[in-house]
Amino acid sequence: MSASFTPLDRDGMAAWAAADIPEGWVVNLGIGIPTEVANFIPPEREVIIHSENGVIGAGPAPAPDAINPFLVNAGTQPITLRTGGAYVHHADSFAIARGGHLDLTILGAFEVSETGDLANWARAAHEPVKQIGGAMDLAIGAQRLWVIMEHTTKEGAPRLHRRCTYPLTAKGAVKRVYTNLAVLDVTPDGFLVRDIVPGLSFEDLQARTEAPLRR
Amino acid sequence: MSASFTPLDRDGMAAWAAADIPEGWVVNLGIGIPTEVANFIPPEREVIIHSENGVIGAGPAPAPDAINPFLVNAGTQPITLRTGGAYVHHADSFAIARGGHLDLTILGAFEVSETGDLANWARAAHEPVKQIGGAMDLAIGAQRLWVIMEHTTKEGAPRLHRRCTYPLTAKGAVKRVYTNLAVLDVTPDGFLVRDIVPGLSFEDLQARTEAPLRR
Amino acid sequence: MIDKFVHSVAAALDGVPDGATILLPGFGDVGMPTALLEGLIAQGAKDLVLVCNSGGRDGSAVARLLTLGRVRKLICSFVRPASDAGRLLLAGKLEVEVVPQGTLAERIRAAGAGIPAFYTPTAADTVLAEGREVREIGGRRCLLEYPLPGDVALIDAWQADRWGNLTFRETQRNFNPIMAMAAGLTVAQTRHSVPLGAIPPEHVMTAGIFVNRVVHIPG
Amino acid sequence: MIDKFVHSVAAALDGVPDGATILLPGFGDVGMPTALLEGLIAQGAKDLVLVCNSGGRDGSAVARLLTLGRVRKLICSFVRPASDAGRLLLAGKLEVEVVPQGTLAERIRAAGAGIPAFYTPTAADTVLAEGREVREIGGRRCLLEYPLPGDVALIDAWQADRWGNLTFRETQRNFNPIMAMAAGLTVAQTRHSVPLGAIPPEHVMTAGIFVNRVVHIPG
Repeated sequence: MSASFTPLDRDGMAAWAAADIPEGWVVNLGIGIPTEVANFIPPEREVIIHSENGVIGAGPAPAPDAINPFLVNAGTQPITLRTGGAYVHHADSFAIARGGHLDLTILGAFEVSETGDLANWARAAHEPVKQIGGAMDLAIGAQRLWVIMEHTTKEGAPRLHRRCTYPLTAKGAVKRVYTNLAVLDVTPDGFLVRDIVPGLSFEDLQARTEAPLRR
Repeated sequence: MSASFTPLDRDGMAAWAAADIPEGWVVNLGIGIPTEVANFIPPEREVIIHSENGVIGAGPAPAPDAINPFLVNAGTQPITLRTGGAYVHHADSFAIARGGHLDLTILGAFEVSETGDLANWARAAHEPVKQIGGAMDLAIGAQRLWVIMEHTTKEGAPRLHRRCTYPLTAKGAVKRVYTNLAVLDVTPDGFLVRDIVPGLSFEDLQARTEAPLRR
Repeated sequence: MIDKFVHSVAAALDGVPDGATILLPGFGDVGMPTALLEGLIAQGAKDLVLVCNSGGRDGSAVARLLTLGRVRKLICSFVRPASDAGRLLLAGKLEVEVVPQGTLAERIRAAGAGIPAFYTPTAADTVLAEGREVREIGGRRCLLEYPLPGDVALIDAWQADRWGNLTFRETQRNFNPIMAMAAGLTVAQTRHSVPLGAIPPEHVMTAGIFVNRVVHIPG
Repeated sequence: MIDKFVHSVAAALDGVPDGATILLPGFGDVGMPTALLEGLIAQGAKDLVLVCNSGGRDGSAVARLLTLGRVRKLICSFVRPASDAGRLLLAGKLEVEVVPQGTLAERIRAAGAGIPAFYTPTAADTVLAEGREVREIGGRRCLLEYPLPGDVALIDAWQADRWGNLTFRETQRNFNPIMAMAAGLTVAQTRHSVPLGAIPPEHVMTAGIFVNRVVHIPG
């Protein structure tokens, strides 16, 4: 029976998360799938997208003939600014993140633990070449941190763990995970399954997850 | 012979200090006589006056019919802004002071010690009602701190001491003192007399000073 | 649609509880949200902690809030002995914490910026350092200082739009931008209500994300 | 008359010594002072410490400065393994200190603001905390961080006047204002040279008091 479900694609995961973002929230979207969440928020629902290079109120990508080379997001992609948006410098921008002014941050991850630990910047503890960027600041500062990631690795290994095996980005920070198979809340009692793709049973989801799941 | 000199008045002290401020310096002027120093800097000599309530480039007082109620200095007196001036918020304004961006701060004082200690905010160590304001931040942050004050109290007691008797504003911060009788540098060897009002002898100045003087 | 405008000072201050810490900007009267402060007097919250540059001159709205006995503790950079604040303090009716003005500003900034503590050389060699943690950094004695967050910030703006983006005029700015970032509930009064987009994005001085409610108090 | 304009990039960079710490803003290419960076390559200073958000993409001016062997140490928030910076690091030819981006920005801000040290929760529970001073504040583990001042800051402005007042466009701003405040010698390139007073005083983004030299690099 486990063959009868379809994992979500990138758009599906982004749309799943986007549906849960209410109007008025201030949201930082990490590089990758999280950035695509913005595409699934209807423009009439006013959500304020923060980008850590100093943008408050990022809008969609510009038309190819309307690119402004002075206006990029944290992935250095050309963007637009929504009416009502503003610019700040880098210290003020991270004051927003660290100071708790983001209602929500969504990041990608390699692994998430049942206690909300996030591992998303390195696959070995002492890699000499470190790609940290702003993830650690964003992870510790937001009112709530959601993760979007594939439920398992390409090889099928689980990424939702009792304890992360990769070096941490932040401890106890993740509140919810959107995978291509399920939506899970991180609770004091571990992962709680909130939603699951049609056709996939709870038991089959558990089989793809190292940490114990609750429902 | 000691009767043949004339102590400087407030304007005289302010003018004495003003003559020593070169073009291009960024200067904070404390409340009282220091504020009046600005009146003796010729407008063509571009000196940038900082006021800790967020003014960079304060200009002279406005005409009575041209007062802008939104524009005051740190003494809450109406001022103007020089062409080229700018406004910042309070944290940025004190970043200027504490961060070493002022070439010069001039403050009033009760006492100055031969090691450059400044006492200008209280006459007793544990006065419950404290009038501190921004003096401590200004005193520790400036590239150089000058003081303008009467050489003695109204009762004739000296104010230039070996050690301050009043509680300190800052330690080892004062570089120069302009009094109504003399200009003195604070050096590693104590007070060095740089200038003295006409008709007053070094010995008579020493007689009005608790700390030993050099010349 | 995000719309932070409320229609009255009373609505702007709805829910301010007894015991709240209130961040109140202003340098003299400049940049002080007088209508909101009068509203707070009318609203009735008591046992307040008030963070404000000074204890205020007699007859001011700040002095009135103090003499009404509504403030338990005042945190400020100076108090005039010959003022209501000074007299209340000497009578043992008001707790006062006096903080150097730059440290006051930086502690408020730290609250908004998520900095749990910082060191500063300001006041390290003074009586204010007695009993405090002092650390020598780079050969200089420094005091450890903690953030000063508010439950409520009352803000005085020149322009505001429906997202709560604000501008300030000249020295009206003073403590307003840093206090707006440092409170759980940030309430602004504005001289002018402008359409969204009327403030150029480079010229927003306090972004709407820091502002919860706006009330329009025309000149 | 104060006039901070100099007539060439060479004059702007005159006297930058070997061993200098260089603050270099920019996020990708946006807000990076490319003409000054090319000028620094030509000027010849070596044994530099470079503070910059990232190690740069191959072919960039940053990567060129690195591959020329002119940088002893790079302080940044990330390095791509498949980049000149990454390869130099792995070959032992470049010392790299990787700092979380918000901490990097705050350390630069602290240098300009005269804050001798501060605590932050960022990275306190990560391998970056190994061997570092950790303090629990308000129930949260925090790292002690020190300022990151520069000997020289290279700044990319949109407009400048003869006092050195600057504006930036959109996300060109990024690290520019905080780096301009954090260096002993701050040198700006500007797209537009404007008369004193042309920038409204409320809209100055970096005040001229932080800027030592300006060179006009039209479009």
